[in-house]
Parts: sequence; C-alpha cells; structure tokens
Amino acid sequence: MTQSAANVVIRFAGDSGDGMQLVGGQFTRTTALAGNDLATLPDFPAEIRAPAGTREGVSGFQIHFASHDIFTPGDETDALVAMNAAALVTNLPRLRAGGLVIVNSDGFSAGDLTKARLQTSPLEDDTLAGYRSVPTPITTLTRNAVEELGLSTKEADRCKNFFALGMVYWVYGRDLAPTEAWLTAKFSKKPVVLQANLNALRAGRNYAQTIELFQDTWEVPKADFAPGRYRNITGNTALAIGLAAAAQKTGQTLFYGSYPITPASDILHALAPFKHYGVTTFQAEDEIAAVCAAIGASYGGNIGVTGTSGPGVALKGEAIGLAVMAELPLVVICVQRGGPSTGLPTKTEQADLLQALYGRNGEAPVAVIAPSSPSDCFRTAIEAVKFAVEAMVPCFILSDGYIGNGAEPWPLPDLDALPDITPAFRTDPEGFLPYERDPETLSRPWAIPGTPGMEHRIGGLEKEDGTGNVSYDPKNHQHMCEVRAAKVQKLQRFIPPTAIHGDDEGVLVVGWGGTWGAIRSGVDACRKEGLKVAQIHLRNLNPLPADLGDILKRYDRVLVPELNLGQLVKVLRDAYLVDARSFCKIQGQPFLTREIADAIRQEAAR
Amino acid sequence: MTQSAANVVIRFAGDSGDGMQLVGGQFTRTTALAGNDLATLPDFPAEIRAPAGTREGVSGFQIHFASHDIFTPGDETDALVAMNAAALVTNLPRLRAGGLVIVNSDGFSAGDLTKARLQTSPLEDDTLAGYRSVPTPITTLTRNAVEELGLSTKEADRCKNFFALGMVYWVYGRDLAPTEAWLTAKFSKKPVVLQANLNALRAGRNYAQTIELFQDTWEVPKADFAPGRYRNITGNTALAIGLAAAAQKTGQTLFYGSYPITPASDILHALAPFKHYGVTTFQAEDEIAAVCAAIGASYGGNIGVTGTSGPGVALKGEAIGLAVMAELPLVVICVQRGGPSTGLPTKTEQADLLQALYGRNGEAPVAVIAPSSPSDCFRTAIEAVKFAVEAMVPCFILSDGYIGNGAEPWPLPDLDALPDITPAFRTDPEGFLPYERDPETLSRPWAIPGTPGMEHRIGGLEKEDGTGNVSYDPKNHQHMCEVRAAKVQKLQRFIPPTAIHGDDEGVLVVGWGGTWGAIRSGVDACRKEGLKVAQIHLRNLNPLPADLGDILKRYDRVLVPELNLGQLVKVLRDAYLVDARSFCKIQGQPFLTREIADAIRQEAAR
Amino acid sequence: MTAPVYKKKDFMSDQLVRWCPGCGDYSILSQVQTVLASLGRPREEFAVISGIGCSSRFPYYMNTYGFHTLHGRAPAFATGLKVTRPELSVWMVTGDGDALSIGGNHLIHLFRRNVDLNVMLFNNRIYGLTKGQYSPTSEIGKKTKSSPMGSLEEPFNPLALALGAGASYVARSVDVFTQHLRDQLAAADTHRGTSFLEIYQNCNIFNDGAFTGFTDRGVRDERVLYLEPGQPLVWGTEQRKGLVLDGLKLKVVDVGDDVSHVLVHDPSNRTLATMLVALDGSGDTPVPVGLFYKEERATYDGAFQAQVAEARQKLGNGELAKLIDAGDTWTV
Amino acid sequence: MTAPVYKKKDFMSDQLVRWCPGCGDYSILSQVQTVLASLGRPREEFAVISGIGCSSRFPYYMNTYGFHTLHGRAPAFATGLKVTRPELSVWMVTGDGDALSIGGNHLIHLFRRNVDLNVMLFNNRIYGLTKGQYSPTSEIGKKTKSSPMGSLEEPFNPLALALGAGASYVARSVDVFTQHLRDQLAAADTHRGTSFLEIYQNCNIFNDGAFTGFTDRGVRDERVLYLEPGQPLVWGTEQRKGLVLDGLKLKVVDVGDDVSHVLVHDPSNRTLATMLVALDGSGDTPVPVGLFYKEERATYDGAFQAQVAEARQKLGNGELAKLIDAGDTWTV
Ligand SMILES: Cc1ncc(C[n+]2csc(CCOP(=O)(O)OP(=O)(O)O)c2C)c(N)n1
Ligand SMILES: Cc1ncc(C[n+]2csc(CCOP(=O)(O)OP(=O)(O)O)c2C)c(N)n1
Ligand code: SF4
Ligand code: SF4
Ligand SMILES: [Mg+2]
Ligand SMILES: [Mg+2]
Repeated sequence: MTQSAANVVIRFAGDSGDGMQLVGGQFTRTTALAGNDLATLPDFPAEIRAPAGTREGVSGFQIHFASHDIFTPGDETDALVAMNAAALVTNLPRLRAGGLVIVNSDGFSAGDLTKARLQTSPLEDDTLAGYRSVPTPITTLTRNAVEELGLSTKEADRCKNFFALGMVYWVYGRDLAPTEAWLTAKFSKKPVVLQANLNALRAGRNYAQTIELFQDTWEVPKADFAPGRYRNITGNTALAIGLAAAAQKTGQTLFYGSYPITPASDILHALAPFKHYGVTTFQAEDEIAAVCAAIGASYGGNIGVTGTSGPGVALKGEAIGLAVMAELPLVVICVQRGGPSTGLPTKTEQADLLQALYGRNGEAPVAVIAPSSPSDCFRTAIEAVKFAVEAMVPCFILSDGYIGNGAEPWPLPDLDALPDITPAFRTDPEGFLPYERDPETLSRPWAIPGTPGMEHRIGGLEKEDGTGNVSYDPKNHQHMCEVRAAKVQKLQRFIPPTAIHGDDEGVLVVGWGGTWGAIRSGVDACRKEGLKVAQIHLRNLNPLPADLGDILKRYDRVLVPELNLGQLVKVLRDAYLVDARSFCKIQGQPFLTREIADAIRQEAAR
Repeated sequence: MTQSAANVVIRFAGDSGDGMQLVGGQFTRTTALAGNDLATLPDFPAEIRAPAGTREGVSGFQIHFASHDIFTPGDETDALVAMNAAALVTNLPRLRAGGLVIVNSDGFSAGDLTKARLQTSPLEDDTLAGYRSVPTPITTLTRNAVEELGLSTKEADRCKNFFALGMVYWVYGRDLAPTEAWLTAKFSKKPVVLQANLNALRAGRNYAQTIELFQDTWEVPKADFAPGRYRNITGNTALAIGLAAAAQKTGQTLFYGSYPITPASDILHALAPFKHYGVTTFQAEDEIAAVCAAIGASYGGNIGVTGTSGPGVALKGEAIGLAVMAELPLVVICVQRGGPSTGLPTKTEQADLLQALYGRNGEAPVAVIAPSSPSDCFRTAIEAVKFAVEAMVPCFILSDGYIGNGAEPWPLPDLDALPDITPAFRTDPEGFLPYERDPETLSRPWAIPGTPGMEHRIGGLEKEDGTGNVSYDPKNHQHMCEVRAAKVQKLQRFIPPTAIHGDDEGVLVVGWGGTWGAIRSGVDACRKEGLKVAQIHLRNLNPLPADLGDILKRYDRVLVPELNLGQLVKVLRDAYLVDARSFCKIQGQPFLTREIADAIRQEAAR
Repeated sequence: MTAPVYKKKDFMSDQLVRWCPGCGDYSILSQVQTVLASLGRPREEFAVISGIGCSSRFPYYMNTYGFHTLHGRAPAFATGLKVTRPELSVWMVTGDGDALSIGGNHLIHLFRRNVDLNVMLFNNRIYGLTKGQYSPTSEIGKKTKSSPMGSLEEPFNPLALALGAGASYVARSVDVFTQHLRDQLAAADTHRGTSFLEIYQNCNIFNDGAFTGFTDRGVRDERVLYLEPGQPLVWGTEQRKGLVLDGLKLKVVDVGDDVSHVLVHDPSNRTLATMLVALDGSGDTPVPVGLFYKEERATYDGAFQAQVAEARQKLGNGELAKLIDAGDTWTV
Repeated sequence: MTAPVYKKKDFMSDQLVRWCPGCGDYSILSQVQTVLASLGRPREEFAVISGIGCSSRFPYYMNTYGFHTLHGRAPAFATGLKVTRPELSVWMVTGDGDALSIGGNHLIHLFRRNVDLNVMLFNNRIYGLTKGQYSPTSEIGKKTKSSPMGSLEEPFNPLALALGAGASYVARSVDVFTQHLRDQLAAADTHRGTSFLEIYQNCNIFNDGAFTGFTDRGVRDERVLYLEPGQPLVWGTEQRKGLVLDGLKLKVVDVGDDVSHVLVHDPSNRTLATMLVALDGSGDTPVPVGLFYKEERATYDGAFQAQVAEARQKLGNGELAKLIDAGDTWTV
C-alpha cells in the first residue's frame, strides 16, 4: 500500500562507471518538479580513479526530499540502491534500521566479492538482516530489456542505472516523463542509445510494479514553496552565474584567471562558455600566474577574479598582498577541501579561514565572505565583486567542497533587486592623484591605462598617500597601514543587521559558511526538545557585522561548530573576549544534524 | 676638560660611498675593547642605490655605549658626524639639543646643496643654532694628510672617513691601536693605501687635539661586564653560527636552501663559507625551490633549513604544509621587514607572526620561536633545530631586520653547555612503521633512504597513523590533525618557566622578538619613576609557555607593544581571554625607549 | 659485496594500484619495476620522487623509498635529496602538467644544473587527475571543459624546451613500446647528469588515442623512427625512408638501395638534435623515439660535494670553538 | 586623428632616477624614452610592466602608465593586461634573475602563448638589487657572496631558452650600442607577438665589465657580428671574417674577396638561429647582436578576443535572465 512520509533520504551507490551521479541528478530533477524541498550530496571516490568493483571505486549520490523545509542531505538513509558488493558494504552503515535496500544481485560474483575485500557474499550471510532488502538481477534484466536493439553487452550494461532508477521511481510514485524528456533531448542524435535507456527505465519501473517486491510504496506530499520559478543548483554553478551577473551589473568584463584544482575546477568549467556574457577565462600555468593575470586585468579595468582551493591560496598569498598595496579590486575564491597539504582533496573542510585572514606577509587586510549554502553562492559572488570594486581591495569568497558540489532548489532571483555596483573610474585628469581617497569609503580612484592625461605608476613598495609616489616616510607607512585596514572595516556599511534564529537566551550557536543547514537542523531539533537555543550564521568574516559583539554578550553560552580545529572561535574570542566554545569536526565530512544537536545539549548541560 | 658620562650615543652619517658602516664598526670594536656595554644600529639607505650626495643616498651608523647595561642603540644622539649636507639635514632631527656635530664643511658645495634639496647652506643659515657644531674641511685636510703618498684625489678622498674617525676617537678618549692593527692586517698587501688611512686617522686625531675645537672631551667608564670573552655580533651572523653549532650537535650535515632577499641574504652569505663545518648551502631558483630542496634534504637525513623574509614566506606556505604532513624536520627563518607586499624592504617590522602561525592551507601547526636580540639568535637557531628534529616538524625562527643587522656584545657561550639534539633515526627494520609514534613526544621515526629493509612511501595525502598509508578514513583524519597539533604543543617540555622582570603587580608589558631591548629600557625608566611595571618577553610563540596564562591573570593591566597593527595581542586575547591592550608602531623603525615609557604611563593612568 | 639479485615483484609495493583500467601508466610502472630490479643495486638505494598528478602516484606502487611531493616541485625535492645524498639512485616521475605547467621553472633549472637524476615525464597531453583540462602539450584547438571553443596555446615541445634549457640527455619512448621503453630506462640510468626521458602515455579516459596515429601496430613501422647512435636515420618497411639534409632543413627521401647519402644519427650533435626534436609525424615526417642528445658534463651534485671536500681538505674539519671565537672579540 | 608628436622628455617622469651612477640602465632608459616618443602613439596607450630588481624600477622613470609588480611575475601581469586590453602597447622590463630565476616559468609560457608584448630583459649576469649574488646567467665559477668558492651552475643562454620555448621573436642588443639598441627597440615593437629583446647591461657595482670583452670600442668591430636579414654573416675589419657551414656546425673563415660562400642571415630559419645563439665570442667566434629569429603566428591576445567575438556573434550578447533561467528549473 502507499504510505505517506514527511521526508525521505535515498542514496544511489555504484561503481564510478555505473552512472550514479547521473541518475541521482535525474531523481533530483523529478523530485523538484514534484514540488518537494530537497538537498543533495554527491559523494565521489577520492582523487584517484580506483579499479571497477573496489571499495575505493564506489561513487554515491544522496538526496533528501520532504514536504517541509530541509537544510541537509540527511544523516541516515531510508533507502539504498547498491549496484555491486562494494557499494553495498560501504554504504550500508548509513542505512537506518529497517531501511530499504535495492541490490543488483548480478554485482556479487566471486570477482566482485574479492574486489570488495569480502569473504562471503552479503546476499548469503546475515549482512542484510534487519533491512528490507530487494535483491534484483538488474544487469540481466537490463540486458533483456534492450535485447531487441542488438547492442553489445558493454553498451547494454550502460543502461542498468536507468533500470534501477525506474524501480526507485515506482517506489516513490514518481513520474517518468521528465526523465524521458531529458533522455530524448540528450540522445536525439543516438536513437538506439535513447531507446535502450527508455526501455531500461520503463522495464525497471514495470518490473518493480508487476512483481510485488515492495510491501509499501511511498509518497511525500508537496512542500509549500513560495510560488515562483526554481532551479536546482550547485554552489560552483551559482558562483559562476553570480560572477556573470556582477559583470553585467558593473558593466565591465570579468576576467577569471585560474589553474585547475579539485574542488574548484568546475567554476572554471562553468565560466568558460560565458564569453558572450562578458566573462573571459584564462587557464594559467599555475596559481601564481592565475592571480597575477587577474590583477593585471583589474589594473586594466576588468573585474579580476581568481579561484582555487587551499593549496592554491597558499601560493597566491604574495600576489594578494600586492593587490592590497596597489589597491586594485580582486576577488579570490577558495573552495575549501581537506588539508593540510594535499590532504583529502575530494573531501570538504573549513580550515582556510585563518589563511584567508592572515596568510600573507605584513599587515595585508582583505575582505572575507563565506556563502552558507549552494544557492547563497550567487549573491555572495555579487557581494564580493561589490566589496572589491567599491573598496579597491581583494575580497575572499570562502566556499567549500560540500556546497560547491552540493545542490539545492534556488528561487530564481529578481534581477532588478540585485545591488548596484559602482566602480570609481576616474577619467578627469584635473587635479588627479592616484591615491586620493574618497573620504566616505577611503577608496582610491580606478584610473586605467588608456585614459589620457593620467599616466601614473603603481607597485608593491609603500607609497605616499595621495600622490602614490614611493615613500619610506615612517609616519606615512603607519598611516597607510591603518588606512588599508580602515578601508576594509568600512565595508560594514553593506552588512545587514545579524539575523538571530531562535531564542533570546540560552546557547547561541555561531557558525559560518557551508555548515548553515546542519546547524539550523540541529538547533531546531534541540528547540523542539524545549532547550533554549539560538543560531546566528556569519557570512561576513571580515569585516565582522557591527552588531556582533552585542549579540554575543547577550547569551551566557556561545558554541562555535566548525569543520576544522577551531578558527572562527579564535577570531571571536580575540575580538570580543567572550568565552566561545569550539565544537570541531575535521573528518572530510559535513556535520550531521545529530552531531550538532548533541553538542548543543552538552553545552546547555554544562 | 674631560667630562665623565654614563652613556653616549654617536651617529656617523655620510654618503653610501663614504664608508660610514666601516668606521662605525671600528668605533664599535674599539669601544668594546675599552670595556663599555654597547648596542649598534646600522641604517642603510632604502632598497635602491641613490646618486651620491642625495638624501636617499645617506648611510648611517649609530652606536650607544655606556658604563652600565644598555639595551638599545639609543633614542637621541649626543654626537653626529655628518660628511655632507644631505647627511646633516637627514640626521639632525635625532640629535639632542646642545649635541655635538662634526660636519665636513667640504660637503656643502652648491652641487651638494641641490642634491640635498636645500636652498641655503645649513652652515650659513641657522640650522645649526642650538648645537655645538664643529665645521671641519675634512676632505681638504685628508688630502693634505696623504699628499706625500701621491694618490689620486679619488683614492685620497676614500680615506676621509678615517680622518673623521680620528677626530671622534680624540673626543671620546679612544685608543687608536685597535684600528691601526685592523688597518695593518687588512691592507697588508696595499702598503700605500694602508699608510694613507693611517695618516688620515692620526691626522684627524691630531687635528682635533691641537686646534682647540672642542670645549670638552668625554670619557665613559668601563661597564662591569662578567669577566670572559666577548664578541660583537649581528643577529644574522649569530643565526648562521648557531645553525653550524646545531649541525655539529646533531652530528648531521645542515642544508641551507635559500633565495636571496633583503634582509635575509646575509645568512646565506655567512653560511656559504661554512662547508667544512658540516653546513652546505644551495642558492635556489626561487623561494619555493629553496624550501622544497630543504625538505628533500631533510628527507635524506640532513637538517633542512630555509631562510627568507616575509614575501618569501608567503611563497613557501604550501611546502611548509607538506613538511607538516610528511612530518619531516624543517627550520624556516623569516627575517621580517616592512610590508605588506614589497613594502619597505630595508626597514624592520614584526608583521609576519600571524603568517607564520596560520599562513598555510588546512590545519598545519608549526613551532614558532623569535630571538629577542642579535646574540640571542645563536641559541634560537639551536633551539629551532632541536624542536624540528625532535618533533619532526617545521619550526619558524622569526627574526627581523633590526636584530638581523644590529650588533651587540656576545659573551662567548660554553659549548659543552649547549643542549643536546637527538634525532630519532630508525635503522631497525624489525616491526618498523613509518608513522609509529613515540608515546612521549608523539614524534615519528626518521627513516632515511639508503636504510636496508625499511623502504616506504610518504607524501602530502592524509595518511593512516602508524602505517603511513594513504587514508581517507574520516576518524583517522581527525585523529591525525589532533596529533599533529598535540605534537607541537608537547614542545612546551623544553620551555623554561617564564622570567618576570619587575614588579608583581601593576602593568605587565608583554613583548616578543626584537623589541626586547627597547621594552626593557622603557620598563626600567617607568619603574625608576616609581610606577609598578613588569616585563615578560616571549621567545616561544608556538607553543606558548605553560605558565603564561597564570602570569597574565595576575596583573590588572596587560600591555602588548608590537611593530605591527597588533598580532601577538590577538593570540593572547584568544588563548587566555585577558583584556590585553595593544601598543602598535608600524613605521619601519624600532621602538624608542621614550615611546614604550609613554605607552606604559598611559596604560598605568587608565 | 655481490650485487643483489631481484625479481620484478621485489619492486612492487603492497598498495593497490589505482589508475583507470587501460591507463598507459600501468605499462610504464611494469617496465620500471623490471628495469630497476635488473640494475643489481640494493633496493634501499632507490628513491622515487614525484609531483602531483595521476602519473605522480607512481611512488606508492614501487617498493622503494618514495616521496609524493607537491604539484610541480619534484625537481626541487629531488635536487635537495640528491646533492645531499649523492650515493642514492634518484628517479623522478612527473606529468606534462606537473613538469611543464606549474613546474616548468624547476625543470629547466634542473636541466641546466645537471643534477644526476633520471627524469620520467609521462606525457599524455592532458591533465588527468583533475579530469581532463588541456595541458601545455595539448594541441592548439583542443576542446576540453576549460576550453569549450578549443585551446589557444601553442604547445611546448618538451624535448626542444629541454635542449634550449641545456639538458645533457634528451630521449623519448612510448608506454606501449615495452622493450624500447625498458632499453631507454636502462640507458638513461647510465648517464651521469639529468637524463630526461619523455614517455608518451595514453590517458584512455580524457585523451584516448592521442598517440595511436603512430603507435598502432598497423602504422607503427611506417611512422616511427628509432634513433640509433651511429646508424643512418631510416625507417619504414625495409627501412626505405630516410632523412637527408637539404640546406639547413631535414628532408624525407626514398632511400633506394644506396643508404650512404642518408644522415647518420649523432647524439652529440646539438644542431641535429634540434632538428630531430622538431619532427612530429606531420606530413611524411616520422616520429623519432630513442636518444636524441647526450653530452658529458659536470653534475651539480658532484661539483657540490667536491667543493665540500675541497673546503675540508684546505681548511680541515671546522671546529666550533674557532668559529665562535673569531671576528670582533675581546676579553674582560 | 593625427599622430601625436612627442619629445623624449614627454616620456620622462618626475621621479628622481635612483640607479648607481654609471649603471647601464641609464642608457637603456634613455633609448626607450627616445623610441617610444618616436612611435607616434598617444602616450596614455603605453603600459610598462616590470618585476622586481634594479632593472624593474624602470616604470617609475617613464611618464606612461606603469606597474612595478612582483619578483618574476611580470609576464603574468602583462598577459592579464594585454589579453583584456589588446589595444594597449605593453612593454615588459625584467632582469636576468627576475626573468630567468624566479620567473622562468612565466616567461617560457609567455613565449609559447605569443602574447603581443615587447619584452626587454636587462642581462647584467648578476643580482643587482640584492647586492651581488650570482644569477642564472653568471658564468660557472663566479665568486660572489653566496658562492665564495665559485658558482657551480651552467648558465642559461636566454636566447636558446626562448627558442626552445617557442618564442616567435628573438633578438639581442647592448646598453652601450645606443643606435643599435634604438633600432632593435623600434623593430621589436613592429612584431606581432612576444618580441624578446635581451639587452646586455653593465652593472658597474657588482659585475663591472661583464661585456667589455666585446663592447669596448677597441675590440667591438672585431668581436661583434651585427645580424642583418638577407646579408652575409660577416664582421671584423673590412668585414673580413665570415661564417660558413661545415656539416652541421658553424665555422669562422677569412672571407677573402669572395663573400658568396658565406652564410646569408635568414631570421626565419630556426636551425640557423639555434646555431647563432650558441655563439658566445669564445675562441674566434663573434658575439652576434640584432635579430636572430622571427616567425609570424597567431597571438594569444588576438585569438582570445577572436573567441569572444565569435561567441557573441554566434550566441548574441548573453542575457542574464536566460542564463539564470536554465538547467533544472521548475515553477511552483
Ligand atoms: C598547487 C596545486 N595546484 C593544482 C593542483 C591540481 N592538480 C593536481 S594534478 C594536476 C595536473 C595533472 O596533470 P599532469 O601533470 O599532466 O598529470 P596526469 O594526471 O595527466 O598524469 C593539477 C592541476 C594541485 N594538486 N596542487
Ligand atoms: C619573492 C621575492 N624574492 C626575492 C626578492 C629579492 N630580490 C629582489 S630583486 C632580486 C634579483 C635581482 O636580480 P635581477 O632580476 O637580475 O635584476 P637586477 O637587480 O640585476 O637588475 C631578488 C632576489 C624579492 N624582492 N621577492
Ligand atoms: S585519468 Fe587518464 S591518466 Fe589518469 S589514471 Fe585515468 S587513464 Fe590514467
Ligand atoms: S647595483 Fe648594478 S644594476 Fe643595480 S643600479 Fe647599481 S649598477 Fe645598476
Ligand atoms: Mg598529463
Ligand atoms: Mg641582473
């Protein structure tokens, strides 16, 4: 019979080659169209491509969808689709007791078992006891389904992910139409492949329906979304689109200089086709060239942007310092990953905050903003460009692998409501001084090569305020160091009052960046239990919001969950002398709702 | 008549070409031999070599000597030697009212005045009013003095610095012998040049003596030095010697990989001739290659050391992170200079502390030590090597341009009293695991290529504790991050109890690095006035001393003077939640005693 | 002591090899293991240093000392190791991106210094590990995720760059030419100085078939010129094709039955080497493999240690006491 | 609009020039100011980009737009500027340490990309600004503060490196050859692509007389070969000495009265260029100056802008609304 559920977590797991990300994406799309709120988490195998069938080669895609607002891809899964033995054993631990497992029983040959480092077959031993497992010869059934098309077995087997998807669609009462449409568009030029995938999809669905495999099918009612148009979007894509939007807002070409690195490469991939939107991209020979070229472009009047991950930022420090000194706009994107050093390149982490704030020689203050979710990357990109251009200063965007690759529904923004960005271009030579400051913003004019009568020289040596001439004058140096800091501090003018979610007493949970969703869920869970808890989530790490100090002092407990060994907590303790406690997880994985809730309970109980 | 003085500050100032550093060095030597305590400050022209006679081309050397302990080269000068117009006008501001000025009146031609950007001659206008000025045609007199030797005027004029030195020697009752001996040794192969300089020196002395130019001559009684052997030494030289000592203590070759940069180049220059002491040097193609080569040498069992200044550190961050991950010993020397960016390359600053602590991707903890005076660099070098080798971790040495170039008397150390350094080399293959930790130190064995039966692989990816195999296991990653931090923290075992100078209540002044002397003088000055003040000076910035927290809490006021915009103060406020106040100077110049004293008075008055 | 006897498996580590099935790296790994085992050197004396990239995972699979370092920096690590431990046999593994994109500067400095290393550059003309962006050896117009309209950059010719930088040993082989590859590896090891071996390697995931145009069994003999010192520059069925000099350019001719007018390969001739590295198989030209250039000159590590020895010999082993008690000293 | 008319002084900035008296940089600065004034381009269209070093102080003394950037990174800044502002005339100033030590990688990538810049490398074979350490162009055995027993490194030949990296324009001049230098600067400016001009420059403080062996008036005519496209490679009193080909090597001969057998200079011939850059004045060989090699090929900035134009032409000017409302969208 069909049961109703408020929310469901499904995980598709198979070999890297099995196309799990693809069907995950399709399920996401269909679910979105069905009107559920959702959050997704792709879980790629690490850096190295492992041989097929091994545990290291397993690729997973998790989706959490519900009839109410949700903020995470879910701690535990309700249903698991496992295409082979390795996929099953590596993902079973995340399946809740009594959860549903759809296993491809053709993926358990002796060879598969050895590759998965298993003595006995989980299908035979008691591995699956306590779960509702539905072993299905997916490979065989798929081959049958496409038989008439006369494909090679290799080609035929490529369709088995859609067979599995068909089964899942039936279990969750999903419409096949969106996927059929997508397939038809994608394979318009390959009718045979198209037909094969359609056959597999439908066969899976019918197979599940006809043979009464499942006690229950589930339906998750629509979430009440604000009416409007939505798009399922990843953080990296949202950043790219945000940058394009900023370029059009500013009326300047945006130049993106980058060197490929996981998990930031997709921003370059997303921007490369945006040439007709006023975005140009440059794949540099290394990170240093990437940032220097971006600064060169800013010097020429473009919006210079560079993107990378932690190791790349470590290389860009010197050049970022030059942009601080030359007072040129620059946006530096850091999609954080597991460190130190090469670390865990495909895993997420938040351990580059202090590097962004302090990772340069001398006193070199920069603005730092961190998006709090995939879709939040869009406005973060615009905000960062605004900060960089209007203060003539580098601005960091601290994203991370989790929101960079993770996706969520995004209500399409009203373009007219986007903030204006007004560069202080100077074209009037009359009384022009390259370092003459706007008393309001303390920012200097942007006088670009090609402008008649304003020829001047800039560089990395300390300069005299006003004239910009090289200066070793002691007092001027102190003055300039203070002005460069004050200029960034003045960006507070753009920061809205800090939003407080929850109670006005008890434990205040302060987070930043990609952990917003998990913290929100944890906070709400505790409040349901009656605990007094509040959440504030910082998007602006430098400057900090003007009202932050007062808010912190209002609560008797301050808890700071971070995916590092405690970085924001250092900044807060230093800035406000509040006894903020750190809750650290540094495992390459996002927070689970449960972990946040436990930490809050402990803090409340102290 | 001959007056007695407790302490005197003299400044030699002339054109870069005038050999002021040379005579300054000679005066220092003679003064040391005369038994005074002393501190010196060379003041080179900035980066660029300016044309002769210009203000930018002025080179100065200041020496402070006394009958009692002194800790700084002095705020104001009692006597100024000015070889030309530019030297006079740029240095007069530092001369105390009524101070003595010996001016080379031959350095004030029309041309000299224009180069010095002067309308009228300071010898004619009232510039020198209020000072005891002794205009002397030094150039002419020198030429006469060497006439019989038939030198070219160019050669003859090269001796005028010794004529000036001779005059000063007379005023301060100095013996010519040490300088005569030095000249004789130096010019043994150039008898004419030798004779010329001797003539000039003696002529200067006799001229001062015979023509009654000076109302008074001065004598400064001996300081009561602990008996023993002393050496006048700069910080950069002391570092170099300390590294050589550490190499011999460790019994391993020390490899210094570096790329020239002001003000760190002299360490490379000092080490290059130390090959027979077990020190090798490598001038790399850039800073990244320098640090990577040093790590490669450490991997091979050498003591890998790399040295640079702030901009170089900004480039080395990624590689330092690898050394953290690979757990190999590495010493990173940063001789801090004015920043950000290229900044003020020849000036001093303390703005790389946060970069040293946090300037890398991910959680990458390293040890940080800062010498507090030129001679303290010696033991700092040994301590840093000990930390690096015994914890298998990078250790920073944060020196600065002021102590790197500045000199002070150094009581030669008792070599047997130097700490032992014991590398954990492993040669027994039996049960060998590359990341097996010593439970005491948490350090791993140092198993170097060439050792039979212990072949293993290391790298920048996260590794499983024990085996060192690449590991993406979440719990292991957290464990390793914590272990790497704990390993550094455990170095506290080598840090002696923090010495408190002064009162046990009132204002506690906390400094670090090269500001020790100025802070000590300022603290003592205030205590003389009866203020309750104490000083502690941190050499260990990470880990911090175990007793620091308690000490800070004992005082109701904590003042942190730094040559930056406030960096140590952030660390202290975060670590101990004490309301430490920052006193910042960032002018490319060391603190003056007066500035510290004023800041203490204000803090006390709050 | 008698030279140790090893089997290939003695050089295989216990780690699971994690390249994509079908990757050219497998073959190279296998040849290297075979050759190292055959050199008769104690295993502990081998150190394999790599940067970052698929290719740079190499050390994990070798049962020798190994260091997987940083992207592009392997030459610097290897230099630091070799100059301080000259008795080791140091092998460097790098990729076209690792060596020529981010690492180009360290590589050319390695060449001019002539540190005694064996450098293996796995050239698959793509960034493999980061999932398929064009590399400095990708052809102009290459469409990748980062160059949807085609890349704009003239590729490097790694061998030409090496010659320009003053490399003392320049050679090339191919992942699937197993015997040739083994011979080239062994030969490279005998050279004193930096021996640079470019290895064409197929990335079957992101740049499949980049070299099939001349490596496929069918065409191989017609397209590949095997360079042999002292031998005429001929190739093709019955060695019918040959290279002759036409002014200062190379010309392809039909050898006929008189080979005497064909150029004879001389690896000591820089100019000839410069002309040969320019051949890329376009038109009727062949793709040369083997040793292009070899020159004997002082190694950096040798000279480095010689200076230390000279210093000790001239000045004796330095005594700390003397070092400290020097300069401006005095006694109180 | 008629071309503006400038005097040299229009290109002199108000900043005090701060090189050591006698430094070769003064002459170069003067020639550059003269040449730029003569090009008939609006002054505001010139941007001078430098790295760090004595030479790199250059922009401060030019009354144009100027950017004194980071040590070794000038090529990257210049590339970012030129590809986004192709209408500007961008001149890059660098030193032998700046360009070839820390900056080597950016330089070789600039060459292969062929960005339309004029690169001036001031080669004084020493690190001037840091007070006299040996540089990548210092001769082996050079004694400096950092190499008290003599440096061990084979120097780079900057022109050979450029050729190996695929540079499209390779030339050389000398600080004191003022007329020749002006001609070379003007010629370099006419090349579309990266024109690389090495300028031998005397550092009279730390490496005085590095080039006097062939620049001194006395010996100059005997030792310097002025390369002239289409002209025979002859030099010396009455042009008596000449270069002929002997196999694949260059040989110096006495021309006698028949110049016909002497090689004729052809800057389009890579092989000849490779042989000429190898001449260093040792033995009876001359030191060639002038244009060694020139090749016309697409510029990176040109191709870069062409792709943008093509995209706009194919896809129209992108509308934000369309960009946002794409992919997996739905309406509630
Ligand atoms: C500092 C830094 N920048 C970028 C990266 C990302 N990255 C890793 S390998 C690689 C290039 C790989 O290409 P190649 O060197 O040709 O090796 P292949 O994978 O093709 O064997 C890149 C860009 C990195 N690991 N570190
Ligand atoms: C990152 C960095 N490393 C090192 C330096 C120090 N430095 C400045 S210029 C220079 C080399 C100068 O030599 P060259 O490029 O030949 O220029 P020259 O002074 O001889 O004209 C060095 C090592 C620096 N400024 N920045
Ligand atoms: S991506 Fe290419 S190079 Fe990397 S392992 Fe796979 S096939 Fe080999
Ligand atoms: S040091 Fe040399 S290069 Fe630098 S300005 Fe002086 S003479 Fe010129
Ligand atoms: Mg590759
Ligand atoms: Mg130079």
